[in-house]
Amino acid sequence: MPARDIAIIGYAQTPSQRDAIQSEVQLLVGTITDAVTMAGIERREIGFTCAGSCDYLTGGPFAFVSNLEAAGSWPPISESHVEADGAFALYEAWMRLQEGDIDIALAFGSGKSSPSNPAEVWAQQLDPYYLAPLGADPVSLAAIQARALLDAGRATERDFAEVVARSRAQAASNPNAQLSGAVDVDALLAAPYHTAPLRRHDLPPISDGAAAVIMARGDKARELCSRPAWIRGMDHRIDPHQPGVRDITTARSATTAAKKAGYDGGPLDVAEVCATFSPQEIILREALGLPEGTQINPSGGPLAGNPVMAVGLVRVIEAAARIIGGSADRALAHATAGPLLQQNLVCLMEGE
Amino acid sequence: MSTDSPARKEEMVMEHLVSLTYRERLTPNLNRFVDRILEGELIGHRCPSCSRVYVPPKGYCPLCVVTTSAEDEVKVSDRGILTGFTIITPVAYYGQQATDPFVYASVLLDGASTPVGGQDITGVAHGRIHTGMRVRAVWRPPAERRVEGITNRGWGGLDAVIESFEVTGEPDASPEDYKEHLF
Amino acid sequence: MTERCAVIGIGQTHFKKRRDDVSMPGLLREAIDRALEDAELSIGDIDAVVIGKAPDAFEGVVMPEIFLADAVGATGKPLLRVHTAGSVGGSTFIVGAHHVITGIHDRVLAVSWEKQSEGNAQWGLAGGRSGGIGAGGAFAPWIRAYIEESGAPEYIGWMVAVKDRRNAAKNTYAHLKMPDITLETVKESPMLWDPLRFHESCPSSDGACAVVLTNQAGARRSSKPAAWIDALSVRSELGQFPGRNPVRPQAGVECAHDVYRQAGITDPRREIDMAELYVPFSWYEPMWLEGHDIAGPGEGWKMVDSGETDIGGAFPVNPSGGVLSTNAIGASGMVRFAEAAMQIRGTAGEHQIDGVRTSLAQAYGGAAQYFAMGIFRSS
Amino acid sequence: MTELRTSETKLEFPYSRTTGPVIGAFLAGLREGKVLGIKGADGRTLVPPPEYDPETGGYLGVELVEVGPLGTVQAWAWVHDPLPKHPLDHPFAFALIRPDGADSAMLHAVDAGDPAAMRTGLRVRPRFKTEPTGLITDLEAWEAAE
Repeated sequence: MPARDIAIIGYAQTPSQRDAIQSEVQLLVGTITDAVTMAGIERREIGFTCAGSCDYLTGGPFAFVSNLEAAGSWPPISESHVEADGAFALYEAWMRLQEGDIDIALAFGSGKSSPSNPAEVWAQQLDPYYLAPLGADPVSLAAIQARALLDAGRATERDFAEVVARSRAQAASNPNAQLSGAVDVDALLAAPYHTAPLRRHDLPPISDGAAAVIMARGDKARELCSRPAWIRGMDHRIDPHQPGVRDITTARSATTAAKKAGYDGGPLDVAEVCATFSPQEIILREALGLPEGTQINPSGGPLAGNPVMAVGLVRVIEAAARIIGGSADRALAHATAGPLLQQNLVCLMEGE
Repeated sequence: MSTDSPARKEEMVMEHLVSLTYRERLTPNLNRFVDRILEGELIGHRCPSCSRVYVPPKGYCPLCVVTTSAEDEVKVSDRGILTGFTIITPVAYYGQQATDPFVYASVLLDGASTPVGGQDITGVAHGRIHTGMRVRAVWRPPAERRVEGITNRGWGGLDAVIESFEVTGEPDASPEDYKEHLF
Repeated sequence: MTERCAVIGIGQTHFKKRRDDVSMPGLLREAIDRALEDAELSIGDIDAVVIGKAPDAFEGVVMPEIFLADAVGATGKPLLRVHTAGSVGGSTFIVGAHHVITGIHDRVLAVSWEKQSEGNAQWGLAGGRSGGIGAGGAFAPWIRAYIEESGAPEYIGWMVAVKDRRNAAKNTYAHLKMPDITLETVKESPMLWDPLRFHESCPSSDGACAVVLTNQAGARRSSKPAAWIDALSVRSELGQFPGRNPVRPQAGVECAHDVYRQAGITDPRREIDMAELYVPFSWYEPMWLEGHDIAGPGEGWKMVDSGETDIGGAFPVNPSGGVLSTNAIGASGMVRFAEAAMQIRGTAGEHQIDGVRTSLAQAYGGAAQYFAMGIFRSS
Repeated sequence: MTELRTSETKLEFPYSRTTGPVIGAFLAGLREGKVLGIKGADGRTLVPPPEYDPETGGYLGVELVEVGPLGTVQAWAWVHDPLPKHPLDHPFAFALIRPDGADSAMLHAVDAGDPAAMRTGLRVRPRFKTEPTGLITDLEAWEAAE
């Protein structure tokens, strides 16, 4: 079995913003610096760095190369990049730490959704032969998924609205949230459809943002942090791509990832899940097997702020923050990629 | 099914136009740079930590990883040293407008620590261009300056304000003055 | 607790200007199926998949691994996508190996690909704009600087081009095969990016490369020889900053020193039997020989001149024909690792070098700022 | 505070995709007014036809089978404001449609006119373009068959 004594000891995120005035690199410069400061380390102590971003979101081939400028890349660093959410960069960095030759690793993720139309960008992530030419956008797909959930009798439109109301209410205490505050479920249900059966509030906001996490091994983690968030397990899995060949009312790969990450269905204080559309929280609660009493998305989750390519890593940060802060002993974080929860990552964390 | 008949091959090709538009505000540092070049002036940010001057201003120093702001703004000269170049024979591709061979040079402006790339060099035959030559900006007339091509992604656009850099005829700079700017 | 990692399966597609007979899934599977067959495994035996390619804009699909998941046999498994510009094939190999070395998974498939003919690589390299400098534009000034500093004669670049294209003629999978190419052919080809001529530059290819990686237990079950990984390293640096030496990037120097240290190598020129280096433009062969301290300053071109880097020489470089003969950008780095491993396993066919016990693989990308290197041994 | 300029860039390229024997045959079928599927490893008929089994990754060959022409809506969403890249320029439903004889559903548009006319279980028939272009949109849309 791989070594498991790896913990999160530092993190930072930008506020989730509709239209950030800074460039993506500028967002990262401050964020990485803040994470390094929180961890109480020098940049040169970082033995491995992994970045996550998406060229097509940033708006040009090789766009990710500029992000190196925020990572303190001189003198040269041991570094890699995933074309994925920062949560997958965290996975690669966590794996790299397990080789035992380095003690500290940095993972970060960044993206600005404001310059482009996400409905057009993400339509190009679909199968280029059978789906992309239809212009099938994430909202339409999520609405089909919502309908399937309604048809199966597993949720009602009121359930969707209740997820939104709770998300906004919980986000009120999150200074990084983009959408927050008390909203009335009946008022939400009175709103017109955006793409039926989804209403605008069932969709995430369009967000810009960045996030960074510092991990350390064993005694180094204990030395740097009085209460590290120990990563007990991390795993990610993927399902077939075409929505018509799988049961879209569930997320089979999320179930597998949770099990492989070592989550046994036991009590959790907090779960931060990447439910980008309100019905997906209902699906993920079941797929991940979250027990009653688990506080889900105390940060407000992606419905309160959705900085794509950082949003999954933000889930890890929000879960880890509650362990480091002492308000939680066991927390689960989830990230996703692809249409309709096709790919899922789970990170299980505990206090000492 | 056979895959090698000509008719089948033709059917097997699928044309797919992918077209995405990105609109964004210039960052404040770049917006300020654009304000100044429209007036014929070049500015950069001096890193408060290492004193290197970045042109155009990035809003941070990538070597020290510290942010820079309007307080760090400095004016640099529109004259400088040719630090590297190549002559490009344009390759035809979708959207390519260039047809004739063109110079692609980096110029280290006096007072700057980073060269501006992708510049045309004039006043000298292509065959006589060499690193170390002293050059100066040939500004377009104010009314003809266009800045739409300048983006946060940093892919040039300066050519719509500065037509080219022409050789001044001053003695060449010593390699010591530009050997750290070979990019 | 770490595991040793070995390559037990290698597969490549036939590389061509345009593979008009396959879809993107079909292209990847051609390489994957060959790698699995070589490893005597089926796709169901794989625990995790790592995919690498260069920018998504080359094919116009955002994160294409998401739609390729089923075709690469990743259903129900981990699938990770790497993108480190031109070095990505090497980085992908390395990320795949980490899955095994850490003991997280037993059998990992790493695959890298590019189907450049779907779009246009020059357009992609230009950031989708007009006035792009082309693949060689960024490197030409540095190559010029190398030539000036080292005093190398101009025919050195031509020699590398002739050697690699002739080597490629021995490689079943290579794209450009020119068994009859001469120095004259190269010399008379059009100047593209002064001082680089047409025949000193890489082609644009469609293709994929896959490897199956496993631990000691997995390698024992294989009936064929394994190539053991003795060292892996990645380094990145900024592409532009005052004081940078782009001719001999520090990231490349440190990456090389790191793999030599891990493998216990003190004299790479003597202790390494052959190398697959990422040479998309002829002059990068001597530049990397010096940039990775295989040769001393100004000595790299002399190794070329004396024939030392030929298939029959003391330090053969790119017997496969290299990137100069085959360049599906996303795959090219992994092909270097695969070819260096094949030389250890004795499975390189017509371009096999006799008695290779230690081999070096290298890939670079971006503005010569991303490096991925590995050392293989036969035991 | 200064008003910041807006920059605009376009990332545009006309890709030319080779489709291989299975996808190519499916697209060719659409030109002839046929919807084709393929038998999966477990005997299920999958539409649109993948080259490799979505569950096992196994190679499925190149023999396609005709399905439909009628199909059934499995799930749907009403698009009130179509985007320029959507297949129809007036409100429509994106839906998962299982053609008769198929065991999986395909994503496509249903030109139903009004959301009140849509329901899960609706029987639909394909409407093909008169001038095919070689894309999935040669099947222009599905429409109610009741």
